[in-house]
Amino acid sequence: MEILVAASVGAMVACGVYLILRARTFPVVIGLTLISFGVNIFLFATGRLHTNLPAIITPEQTLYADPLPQALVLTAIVIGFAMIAFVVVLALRANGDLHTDHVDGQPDDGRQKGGS
Amino acid sequence: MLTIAVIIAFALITMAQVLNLHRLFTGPSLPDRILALDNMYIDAIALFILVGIHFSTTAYFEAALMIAVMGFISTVATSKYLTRGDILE
Amino acid sequence: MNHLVAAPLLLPLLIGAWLVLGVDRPMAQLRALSLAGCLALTLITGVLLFQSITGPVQVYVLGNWSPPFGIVLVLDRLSAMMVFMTALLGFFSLVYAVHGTDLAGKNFHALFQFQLLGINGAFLTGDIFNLFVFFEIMLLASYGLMLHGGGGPRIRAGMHYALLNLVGSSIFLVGVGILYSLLGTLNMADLSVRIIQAPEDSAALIRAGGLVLFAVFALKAALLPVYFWLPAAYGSTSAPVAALFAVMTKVGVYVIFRVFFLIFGDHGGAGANLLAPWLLPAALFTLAAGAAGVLSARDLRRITACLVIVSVGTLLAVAGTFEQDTIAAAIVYLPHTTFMTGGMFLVADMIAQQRPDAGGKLVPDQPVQQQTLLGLLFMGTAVAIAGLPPLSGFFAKMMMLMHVQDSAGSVWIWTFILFSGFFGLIALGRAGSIIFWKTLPVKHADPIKDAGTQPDRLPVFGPVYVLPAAALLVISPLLVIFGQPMAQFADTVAAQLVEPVLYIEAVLGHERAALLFAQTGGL
Amino acid sequence: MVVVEFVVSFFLILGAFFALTGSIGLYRMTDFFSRLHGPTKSTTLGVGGMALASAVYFSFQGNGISLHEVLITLFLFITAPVSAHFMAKAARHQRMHENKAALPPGCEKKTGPHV
Amino acid sequence: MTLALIPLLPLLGAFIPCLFHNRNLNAASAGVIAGLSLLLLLIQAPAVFTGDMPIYIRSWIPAMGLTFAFRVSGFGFLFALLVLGIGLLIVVYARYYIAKEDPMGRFYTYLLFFMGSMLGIVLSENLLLLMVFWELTSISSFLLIGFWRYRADARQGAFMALVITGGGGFAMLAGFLLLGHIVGSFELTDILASRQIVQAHPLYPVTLVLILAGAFTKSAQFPFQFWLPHAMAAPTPVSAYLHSATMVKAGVFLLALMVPVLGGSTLWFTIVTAVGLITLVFAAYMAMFKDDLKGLLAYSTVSHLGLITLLLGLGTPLAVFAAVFHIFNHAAFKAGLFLLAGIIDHETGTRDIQRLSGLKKAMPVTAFLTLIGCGAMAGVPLFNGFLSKEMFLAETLAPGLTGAWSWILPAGAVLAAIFAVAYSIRMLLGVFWGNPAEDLPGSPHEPPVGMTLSPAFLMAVCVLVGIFPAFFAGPLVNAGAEAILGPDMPDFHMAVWHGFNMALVLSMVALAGGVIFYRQRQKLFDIHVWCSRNLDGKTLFESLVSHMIRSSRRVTGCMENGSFQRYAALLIGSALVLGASPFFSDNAPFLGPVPLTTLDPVTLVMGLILISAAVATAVFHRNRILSIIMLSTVGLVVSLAFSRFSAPDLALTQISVELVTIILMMMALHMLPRITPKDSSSCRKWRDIVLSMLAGGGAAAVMLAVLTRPFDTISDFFLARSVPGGGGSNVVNVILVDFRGFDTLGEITVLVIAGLVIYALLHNFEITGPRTDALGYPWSRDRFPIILVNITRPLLPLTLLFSVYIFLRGHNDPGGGFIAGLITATVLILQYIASGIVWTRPRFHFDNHVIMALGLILALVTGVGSWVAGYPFLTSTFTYVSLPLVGKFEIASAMAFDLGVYLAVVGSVLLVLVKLGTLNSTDAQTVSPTFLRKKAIQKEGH
Amino acid sequence: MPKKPFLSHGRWLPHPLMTLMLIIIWLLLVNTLSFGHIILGTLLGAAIPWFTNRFWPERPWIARPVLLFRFFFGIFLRDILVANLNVVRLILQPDISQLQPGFIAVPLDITDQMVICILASVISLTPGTVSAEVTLDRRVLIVHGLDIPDEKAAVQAIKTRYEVPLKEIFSC
Ligand code: NA
Ligand code: NA
Repeated sequence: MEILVAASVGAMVACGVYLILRARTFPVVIGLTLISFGVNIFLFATGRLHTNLPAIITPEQTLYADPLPQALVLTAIVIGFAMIAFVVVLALRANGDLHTDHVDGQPDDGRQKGGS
Repeated sequence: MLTIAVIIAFALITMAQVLNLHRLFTGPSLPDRILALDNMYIDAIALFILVGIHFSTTAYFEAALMIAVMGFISTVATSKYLTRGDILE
Repeated sequence: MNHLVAAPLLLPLLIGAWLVLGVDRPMAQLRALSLAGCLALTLITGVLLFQSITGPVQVYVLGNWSPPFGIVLVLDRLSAMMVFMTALLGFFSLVYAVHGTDLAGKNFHALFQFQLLGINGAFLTGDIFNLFVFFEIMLLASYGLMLHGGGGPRIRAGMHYALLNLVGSSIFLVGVGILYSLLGTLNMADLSVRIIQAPEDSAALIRAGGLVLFAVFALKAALLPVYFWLPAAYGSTSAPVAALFAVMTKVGVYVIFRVFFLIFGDHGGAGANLLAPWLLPAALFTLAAGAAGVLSARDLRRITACLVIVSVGTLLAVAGTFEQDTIAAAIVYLPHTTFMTGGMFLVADMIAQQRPDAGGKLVPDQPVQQQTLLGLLFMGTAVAIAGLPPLSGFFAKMMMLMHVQDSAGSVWIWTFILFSGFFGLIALGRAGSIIFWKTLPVKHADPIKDAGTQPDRLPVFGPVYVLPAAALLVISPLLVIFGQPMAQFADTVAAQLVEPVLYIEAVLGHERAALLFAQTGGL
Repeated sequence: MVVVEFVVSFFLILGAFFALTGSIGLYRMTDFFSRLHGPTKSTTLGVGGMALASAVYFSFQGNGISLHEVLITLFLFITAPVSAHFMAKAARHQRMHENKAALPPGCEKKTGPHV
Repeated sequence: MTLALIPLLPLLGAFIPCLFHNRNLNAASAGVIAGLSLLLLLIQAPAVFTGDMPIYIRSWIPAMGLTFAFRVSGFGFLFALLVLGIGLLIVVYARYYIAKEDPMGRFYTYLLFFMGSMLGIVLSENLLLLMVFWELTSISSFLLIGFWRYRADARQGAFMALVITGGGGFAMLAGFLLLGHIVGSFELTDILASRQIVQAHPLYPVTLVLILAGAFTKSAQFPFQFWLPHAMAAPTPVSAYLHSATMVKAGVFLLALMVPVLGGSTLWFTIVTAVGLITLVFAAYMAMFKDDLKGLLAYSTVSHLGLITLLLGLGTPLAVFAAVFHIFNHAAFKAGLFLLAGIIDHETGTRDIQRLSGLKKAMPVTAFLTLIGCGAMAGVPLFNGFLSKEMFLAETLAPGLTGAWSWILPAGAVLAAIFAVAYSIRMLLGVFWGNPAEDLPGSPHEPPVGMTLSPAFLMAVCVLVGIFPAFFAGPLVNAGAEAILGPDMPDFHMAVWHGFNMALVLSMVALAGGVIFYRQRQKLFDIHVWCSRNLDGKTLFESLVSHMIRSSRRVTGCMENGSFQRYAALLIGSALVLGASPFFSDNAPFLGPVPLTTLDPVTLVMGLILISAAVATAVFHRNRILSIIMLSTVGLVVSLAFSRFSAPDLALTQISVELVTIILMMMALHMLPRITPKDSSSCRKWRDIVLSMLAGGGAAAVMLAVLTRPFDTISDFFLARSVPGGGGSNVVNVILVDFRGFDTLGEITVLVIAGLVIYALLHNFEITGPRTDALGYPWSRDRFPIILVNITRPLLPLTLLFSVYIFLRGHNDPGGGFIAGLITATVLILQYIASGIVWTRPRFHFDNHVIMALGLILALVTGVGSWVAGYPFLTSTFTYVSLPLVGKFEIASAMAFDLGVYLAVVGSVLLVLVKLGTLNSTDAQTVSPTFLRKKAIQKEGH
Repeated sequence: MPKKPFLSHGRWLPHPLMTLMLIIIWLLLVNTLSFGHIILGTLLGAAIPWFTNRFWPERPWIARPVLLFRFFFGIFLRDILVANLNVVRLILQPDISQLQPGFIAVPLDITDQMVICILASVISLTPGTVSAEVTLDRRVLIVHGLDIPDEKAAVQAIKTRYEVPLKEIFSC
């Protein structure tokens, strides 16, 4: 199980990073979302993986999943949502003002020589 | 008996999800993919239900209900994106 | 419990929410509310600073859940100093902003208050995840303020700033996750105790978690190689915002201080002296890069932005020696550099406003309207920043050089600091000479051709307009005159920082802190 | 109890089978509109049936009657046709029907597909 | 205190002349201040001449060894006297010199500022304090040189002076700090007594070099000599004051001051002597070719400074004595000469020796005074310059250097002396003798008396000292030298005639040689032009500065190339490197001891779906809508994963957030390009793939390492206290609204801020989407399909009920204010989607700003409410209430807090989405909401 | 002369049917029949429709509830079950190329939009048909059939089996 979760986190992070490194705002936003999914799972799993132990106190249950990372992830999801909403709109605004959706606000890719 | 039934159901739904994924990846059209995703959402309800029965807990009922109530919104929004472009107009 | 400790957070939050509520009220009301809030914040943080100097480390247990379970706010001398600095700088920036900056877009005042909330939260919180939350508040508000007023360059720079910091936020969560997964707690004091008891085989992971966090803090503090967002962002945003932002990189610095002294300090454990091999080189290269930026900048705002980088490099290079006296020197430097770079942003803006064609660019233009006034402000601030006497920069620099003398790498620190000062001197001297001396003949308004257009085009600043920059500048001689109290204060700040037992004792009580005593062999 | 277990098991497997059939339809059919049928009908019914199975199951867990799973079925039945309708609309907007099936006579005089 | 007032009076009073608009008042106020200061200095004279050294010490910043301490040593007294005496003369002179158009008040302000700084240097007892004043002179001289700001040469000269002397100052600061560190004190008294300690210290060479660098730059010693001639762009009184009499002497002052502690070593001797010698000869040589009077004087000054430096380098008591004497003499004659040059310039409009000629008829007094000055400069007997110069020549003959190099000092000295004679003659004859020049800009005549007064006084000093040295200069110079030399003070009697000796011979040789050189000057000029084309220091400096700027621009531009892709790669790379670094030196096994749990097939398949959907998101990224669809698949599976691993709240949250995110993204995508163009080269792509693999691999590895390690957490506390302490059985929710409610408060603040920021970003922003869809078909005309309209309307109450349910049960079961808020917001948004903004907005006419602000305030007020009970912010409370028929139910303050969360979420999500929706919708945008409401109500009526 | 609605609506109870439904749903949601929840459910059932009244100005009313009941259980549920088995057969049959899918245009007699929607939904949920489009003039419902050998018969089946009863139930 742990390997699968780790691999999933890795896949999300890897694909997210790849998208972040694209030259246009939209893939970057998608990449950020993907990364935040991965990171949320990561953070969640720091409380370890528990099957059928939801942290809802009942008389029958004695063991519970770690509720703290869950609370943290909840906060992180919300904050991540706010941030993604912001960048999406920023990307929109940039596209309107700069007439390009290049992350550097440069319509041509003539400057690519610096990086590639 | 129930345990086996749940396992079988799990297996069937999982197979369904795999087929959904296949359609999601192969398309070929966007409506096909939207349809596949929509179906994945509905099958996810089945998974929540099965998890609930399997572990004998009602903790996942809300998640299942949530998809049933709201899952179609993303399908609607995507379809409207395709037909009108402007989702909220 | 002293509720005043929570006030630096609750007050801006309340004022901010109130401003959102009154979003359609007349601007005058919003301004009054915002200014009043800032003023009150300044007074409150002043009282807190006084309390921190005279009293013990204060802990505010939010929700009455005793640490390490609940979230705590911790007011020690460093955090008290930082919140006070923030309030003061914020107040003056706001006074400047109410002259029209706030009209350029929507929601300026609310965002400003939330910005203060975020910064203060980062300074006061004693919980590493809560720190994340406040980072996000601070960042999101800063995106808003940075983009306030819009325009191509601002959007372009803001895009980079925002995107990089979003990546940073994810990395932050990974770091927090690693620490939590191995140490099982989020309270920073508790982390510092638990790290001592951490098993041997987790040491590398814990260290990795700490270093990942460092990458994020380095991003906020603008260290090489992750500072590149800063010059464009600070150089293109509105002046009062840039002035306020002068304290934002210091949040990064503060957090590096806090986390890497408290949790990864030298009191043993798996993460001991974690930053030792990294901080100094990073800081020195930052310093060099910042100095190169200062020299290569083509306008005054950008020079100032690069000076912010220089100041971060300097601070961390000096602090990178991890000794009490050098930290003390860095802490003397901290307010100086924050206020002066902040002030310089305002001065640069006033100058740019009075230059019809060139703005802040370093090319000749007609003389500014208020030569003497702006010249004096510019020169004073420049002298302070370049580290020339008789203003604070000189003394702070002297003190830092003096105290790093016996530390490893002191030769490098000296060389880099002195040369960066030299570069600053060249750049600022050149800038001043071009702006104030190398002037073009005044274009006399042609009464027929430019009837009605020419005369009121360039603003003439009244006393209130000039007040923020002047007041910030006045802080510099005050820091000099009261150099000894300042130095003594800085020393006690550094003492608290380097020897975090008092902090831990205040948060966790004597028993838990005793673990630390045991580890370090008693104090 | 055995009866309950049997009923639950039966409905679960049957529901799951229907759901799978829906996906098979999605997988097998050759054009979009034909694919639409499986998910809209079979899957909806199948999952709705499983929800009912769950209701039965939890009603016999000793905590009293549990019928709230019925709501899942209810909402599914309300929303599934809307989704299907919309996807079909989108597909028709993309002229996906033009090669596959002849337009019904009633539509011929209309211009384009967005009748 | 009076002692401290000597420098402080001019410093603090500097602004006073600026206050007047009357030129006489400007000058008078400056004069009074300088005079007062001089008076205070003279009060110290008796003590100084009796060998005492008054000291004033006040503590300032003991933490760094900085005291506010002044001393009046004999040497300091001599210097202070020069500063104040010549300063007063300059004040008088400048009153006539500075033109009406120039801001005289400012001139005097700068002058006093400089005067105070200079006095500070010579009177400081604390080395750090000295440093303060040292740098102040750099600043004040920058201002004075650039006084005529409209002149390019003034600006350049000022800048160059600032950079060179300021830069030198940084070096000296370093040197001082080292010195203080070695000695353990910054008090001069302590330092001067620590010669052995200092010179034995391994840091001595570094210290010495750094301090010398400071001194040499200030005194324009080779190779820093070039700034001084360009500083001559300053008004002449400034040149006279700063660049001959005082500031440039600060360097030699410091050298002299340091002789007792740093001097006497071979290193000192080698460096200082060599630099002095080179400067002496080179500058004297250069002076011969300067056509500009001030240029000539400037090089001459450099040369004389070299002479003094050379003497101090020799370091013998007599040499030091000669140095002190020459400081005094040079100040007198050179300041006078500058002032005379200023008069010439002022009256004729030019300082060009080539153009000037035969002025002695028109300006006899000036000519006479110049004669004296040139005599002194050339070292002609009976003028003061002769005396010190002869002592100098004598010292060069003293056995300082031995062996093959012994000839070089006297040879250099004589050569320089010859040059000096030559340029002195040239200055005198070239200007005053010969045929009167005719094409001068001005008509030459004697200047106002006030202007002549100052040079006349100085020339009188030259003559008087030249003839009666022991009487007029003896005590002063003795006191000065004794202050440096202490017990080594030579028993030397100043007199014009010391008998016929080698020095006298050399003096004579120099005089004769100078005359010959002057006669043959044309040949020399030719040679000079031929060989010195590229020797211009200014060009070198400027090219150096511009080279520095250019290369830093290159470096900066290279690193900071404005490419986000690079910055992001650097950030991620840095995090990777940092995160990976601990493992290289770690021997512990990477994975921990906790065994892996078994994997079931369903989870495996779902995991594989997740991974492949993630990969598909990246693979299909160029087709953006497709990428969104894949992303939402990932989101769905993530939510399933949360439920699989016992986190129902997270599953719920994930689904609802996912939904809103997708809507938001598609709304934005409508106004963005649909396809991402191919931007990256394949090389770049592979780099990115490698980096992302490393990042993903790193995350996965750490995850695995973490999951296999044992764990001990504070969470047991939450589980134990949730019901009794927090009043809720859903521990996650209790953490959110109670244990860590502050996080949640911050979280909703983030949402509110996002709302504000987005609203601000979209304010006054217009953008239109494409006219056709991706396949080129025109958009469907069915804006609001009836199926959707009619299903969503009855769905609204149902879903609101659902959200109420989710809200109310949150404390005990999965749910809570946040999710409920999202559901509410989403179903409201669904109304907008289905029926349009025009229809919907009037039906939900609350200002979303207000909703979210109210939410925030409610949460805040709930938190503050606990103050009333004397508890800290956010302390929760709950109670069970029993009502008849209804039964027992719980009322918790956390509910109010959660309601705040709910409102904040609803408000911010609606604010954002609706604002985004109105962007592209012209009818909704142009029409006011009130109008829309009316219109909608009308419609309803039909 | 409008017929009397099944449940009359007033100012305080704008949608009594909805109120009833909300109460039922609430009790289903909370899974209890406790008195407290009945009260709470009633409160919510009354408050929410009142609150959202402006969003749902149309007042659908059921003319013949009994017919509705019969339609729902007699036709609708039965068709769903049967149709699904049919669809399963169609989907799983080895040779799907025998299918004759196609569109049919169902001319509508119903004018009430809500009822059109219900019709469309019913069609979608029942035998091999999915309602794909309502024309802009709301006169024709375009339906896709999975296997339609005879278009006319299919149209007729839909009209008689669903449209007519619905028209009666809602009396429009
Ligand atoms: Na729109
Ligand atoms: Na259907």
